[in-house]
Amino acid sequence: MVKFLFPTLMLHIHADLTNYRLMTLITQSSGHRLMIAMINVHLTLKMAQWLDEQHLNPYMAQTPYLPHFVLLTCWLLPLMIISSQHHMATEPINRQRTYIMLLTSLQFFLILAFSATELIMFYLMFEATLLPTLMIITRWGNQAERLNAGMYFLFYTLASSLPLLVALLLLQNTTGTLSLLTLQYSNPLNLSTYADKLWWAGCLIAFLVKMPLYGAHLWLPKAHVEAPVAGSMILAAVLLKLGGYGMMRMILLVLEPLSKELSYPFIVFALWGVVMTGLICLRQTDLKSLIAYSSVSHMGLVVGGILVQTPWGFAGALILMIAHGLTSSALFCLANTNYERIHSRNILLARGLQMVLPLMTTWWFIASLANLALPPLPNLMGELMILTSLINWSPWTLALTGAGVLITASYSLYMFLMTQRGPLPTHLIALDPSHSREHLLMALHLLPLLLLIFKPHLIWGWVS
Amino acid sequence: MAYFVYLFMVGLVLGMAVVAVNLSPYFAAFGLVVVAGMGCGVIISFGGSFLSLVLFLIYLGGMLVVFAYSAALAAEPFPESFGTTGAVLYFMGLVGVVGVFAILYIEEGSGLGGCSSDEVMGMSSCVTEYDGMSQMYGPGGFLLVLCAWVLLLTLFVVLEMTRGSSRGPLRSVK
Amino acid sequence: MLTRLPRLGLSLPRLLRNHPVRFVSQSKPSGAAGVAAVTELHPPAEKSDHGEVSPYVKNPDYHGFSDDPVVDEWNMRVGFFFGISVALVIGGAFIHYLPDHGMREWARREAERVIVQREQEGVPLLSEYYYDPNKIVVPGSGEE
Amino acid sequence: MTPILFAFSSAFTLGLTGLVFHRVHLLSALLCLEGMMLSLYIALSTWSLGMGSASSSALPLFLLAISACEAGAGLAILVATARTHGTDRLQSLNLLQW
Amino acid sequence: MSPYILAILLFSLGLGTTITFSSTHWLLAWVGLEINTLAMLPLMAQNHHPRAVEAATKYFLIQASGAAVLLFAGVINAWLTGQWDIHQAAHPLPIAIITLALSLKLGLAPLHSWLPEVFQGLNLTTNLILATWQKLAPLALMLQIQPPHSSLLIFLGLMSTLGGGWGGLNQTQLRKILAYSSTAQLGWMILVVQFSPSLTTLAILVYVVTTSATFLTLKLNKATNINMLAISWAKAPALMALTPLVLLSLAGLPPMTGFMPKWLILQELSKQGLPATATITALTALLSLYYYLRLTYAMTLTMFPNNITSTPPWRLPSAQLTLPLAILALAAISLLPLTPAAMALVAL
Repeated sequence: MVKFLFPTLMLHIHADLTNYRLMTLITQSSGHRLMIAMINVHLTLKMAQWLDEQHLNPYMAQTPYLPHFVLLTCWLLPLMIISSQHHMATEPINRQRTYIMLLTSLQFFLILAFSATELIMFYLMFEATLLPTLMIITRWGNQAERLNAGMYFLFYTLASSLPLLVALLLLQNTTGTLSLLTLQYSNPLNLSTYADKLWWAGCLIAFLVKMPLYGAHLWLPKAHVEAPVAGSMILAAVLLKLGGYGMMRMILLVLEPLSKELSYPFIVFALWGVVMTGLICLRQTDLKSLIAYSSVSHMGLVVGGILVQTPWGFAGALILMIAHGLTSSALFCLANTNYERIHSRNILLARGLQMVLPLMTTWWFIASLANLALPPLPNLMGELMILTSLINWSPWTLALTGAGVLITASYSLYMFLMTQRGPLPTHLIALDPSHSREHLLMALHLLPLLLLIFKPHLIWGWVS
Repeated sequence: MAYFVYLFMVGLVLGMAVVAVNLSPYFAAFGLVVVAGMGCGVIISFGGSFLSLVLFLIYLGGMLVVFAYSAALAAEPFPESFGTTGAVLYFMGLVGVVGVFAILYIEEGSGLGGCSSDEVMGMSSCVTEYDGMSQMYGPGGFLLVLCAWVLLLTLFVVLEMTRGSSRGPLRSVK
Repeated sequence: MLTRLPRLGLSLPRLLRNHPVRFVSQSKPSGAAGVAAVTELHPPAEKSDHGEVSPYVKNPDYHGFSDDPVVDEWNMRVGFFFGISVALVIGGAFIHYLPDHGMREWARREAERVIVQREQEGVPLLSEYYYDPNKIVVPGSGEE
Repeated sequence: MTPILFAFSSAFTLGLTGLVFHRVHLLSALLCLEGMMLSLYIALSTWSLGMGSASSSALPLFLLAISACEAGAGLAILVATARTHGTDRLQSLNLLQW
Repeated sequence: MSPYILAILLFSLGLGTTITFSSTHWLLAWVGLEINTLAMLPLMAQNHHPRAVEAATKYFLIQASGAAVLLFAGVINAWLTGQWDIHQAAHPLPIAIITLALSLKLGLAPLHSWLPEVFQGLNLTTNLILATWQKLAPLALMLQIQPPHSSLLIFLGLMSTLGGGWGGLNQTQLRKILAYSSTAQLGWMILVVQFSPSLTTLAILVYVVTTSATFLTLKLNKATNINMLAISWAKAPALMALTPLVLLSLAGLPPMTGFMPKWLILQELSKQGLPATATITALTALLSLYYYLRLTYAMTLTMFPNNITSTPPWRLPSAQLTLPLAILALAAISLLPLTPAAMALVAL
């Protein structure tokens, strides 16, 4: 574990001490990060091979499905730095340093959150990620509405997660431990009263809001729209997954006896949200908002997959989370390339870009197809497994999920066609061509997604 | 004898009610004089001759001079007195509430208080009182020094609060 | 939510009306209002507002990393080297040639071996019990 | 409840009532405070006399000294308020509400 | 103010609190509180500004009547039980009166409405003393009494966290906001005082550290309302990068020190079988968080346009002492990992 924590901490020092002569600070730190990611790949595989107690200590550990999230985090953070390059280029060097330190501390907290085996430790780090994210949104966002978005983000998350803290403390009183390693050997809880049901909800709602579940999702489009590109990327790619990860942990270990009936309304809500947010996407004109709502829609499927609690549901949720992490992050980067050229998020103002940025259209094409889950891509694997387990749960879900898949395809194609195809509006003639940096960024997002087609069991978790 | 004690106690409460009805400060000061006098009587009836002497001398002799002075500071052309109906009603209300509580809560035949009225007049309590006064200079010396320090502190506090020649003399603006 | 219903009532006639496909004024622009229309032709000179000068003017091979051409070039190389060559190519090859990721092949071999063994012994492939019931020590029902 | 306990309790409570519901003069508020201290003095004296406790019979004197200090500080505040606000009316003490 | 008088006043301030700390007799505790109040008055009114004098007047009336009620309860207790000992006060009626009197002195809701007004009239240094040192003596008494039933303290605590949060929502005056924040924080301490006094001690320690850092930051900026915070970037840029962390530590957000007492208090409450109280308290902390967040927005997270004359102050060396601020700010941000040590420190 220290293998990535220590280099991450070193990056703080790195960012502070570097005087940049030949390489910009940003490239150096992203190179540093890629090295961390490589260490992580190495360690991930090692963990998966020798999953034994050697690598567990009382507070931090890696579990079969954990390394994927840490890997995703470590992979995306350098990409965030690369993508912010244009955004940060005009800032003085000290602010660039602050920014990189902020992202570094975010990575630090995220790694700790994903690798905590003590639930309170997990909670602490879950909350600790709020702070850097809040600062990324409200300090480095662009519009004045970012302040409001930061409030929404912080208050939705905190209002739902403070009951979680109390619920965890209650659990500690009952079982005497919050360590995930020993909790699985404790006696099953006798949950029968009304208060126990509230406790169950308290344990889960924090993650459901973080995911976000439809109904508690209003903070997400605001935060996505107002955040700078790095904030949107990390939100969509990793922070939402923190909710899914937490749900998997909680529901498997402690919530088992009650989950069978109590999760019905949440599954229904999640699937309803898939359809509703998809419909919202169909009539969005704001590019980032569209991608944000599409995240809500995909996360609804993930919630459904986790809450039915079958191995296939879990595996599907895991696959979909990883694949969606890469896809939505890529889409936000693409939206940002548009934004840097046109200075607007509006789709109506940025149409027909295939004429001016033909190579970028390829990336748009791949990303849109990944978003709509085209067959060989891991997105499809995840969706199929979730859909299958949901049909197994109740065949009627097919109506919602089927409609959801159809609508997802429609808005993904709508987004692609609106932005790329058609005649070029006449006000868009003096655009910069796409930079190598942006191509690198898109390649680093989408090539892993494509490579995963060939070795999908890397992200399959339990099912092999 | 016991009737006097009850009379003192009733006077104590009535005097305090006068203080509480928020008339002009002169009346409140007058009420306070009544309370102090009645308090002296109550303490004497419990056998505390020295304590009541202290109360009489220090309170009536020292404190109320200062209050009279300050009442002059707060002088007003149309002082609120018992002539106003509101004050009378307020006074009656307060006294009435206290009376109701007295009827409800004072137990029958409980005597005066801490000990029976026969013992009150006895010699023992007087002895303890003078013992206590002399203990003040012995074991209670720390408290005595502390009180002296507080008095000194108050001197500085008063000086600091009222300091400043530039802000004019003591005055009252109408 | 309910407060929005009246607004819907106001906008309903508009929604039902059969309006043209594009929301663009077809009339000739008249005065200042017409200039602001979306599809109006802006001269390219106006495009370079926001205080930005295209870096391609100075450096035609601009990669998007830095204004200085040398730094720009180096950064591009470093980025591509670490990102593509090291992480994706070497990392991908490393993962691909790792023996038995997740011990799946081993598990498969073990499972087949067990199946063959059970078939030879004639016992059903899957036992009803997860643990062997003979090995479970049940505390006696009687005295201590 | 014995009569003396009731007497000084009700005297104290009356003083507190006067202080709490006071809306006119700062000086009257100070007098109410003084009345409260006075009833506490009586309570302390009668307690120590009634208990026959020698060591606590000097306590009323300390109480009186400290309450005199308090009254002195209160009067100083009265003077300071009269200087800054021009009156001792409590209604004029409204600068801090915004 | 003459330095000698200042020394005497500060000494008496310390003396009063110390006497209250070390006394076992109600009268002596009362004497300590009175000395505290007396010594505080000239410090509050030191520049004889009408607002300062008014604040001193209000403070005096509130503190003197609170102390009188406290002593009255002590006398009643003596009459009823024959005891003057603080630890052995056993009768429920005097204990309830004492609790209310102390909460008046501390500024707990619903007896808190004097606190914002008094804060508003003072300068930030005096406010700092008022918000930290002056809370210690009443809180020490609060720690020593054993309340007969828990509902009064829980009511006071919940009302304080709620009222402290609610009152600050619509404020633009920093001093009033900090007064409401003080009420809210004290509510947390009062909630747990009957279950675990050592947690109350821990909470007041952390509160003193975080709120001192906040006051010193504001003092460095010479800011008394939110608008004046807008130019703080130009005065101390590095400090302003840390300030949101300090403020959110005051709010009790997890990775900072301020989370430590909240976490332990919630744990204690849930251990005592009060999960609903714990949840409500935790959620009322969000109200306070809102105004801390607003301060953060005004100070750090937005860059206000500055005119040319207001931009250079950060180049000038500050005449104020910044070392205490640096230490306190660091302590306010980063002491969470030392939770076990802090618990050992305050274990009673």
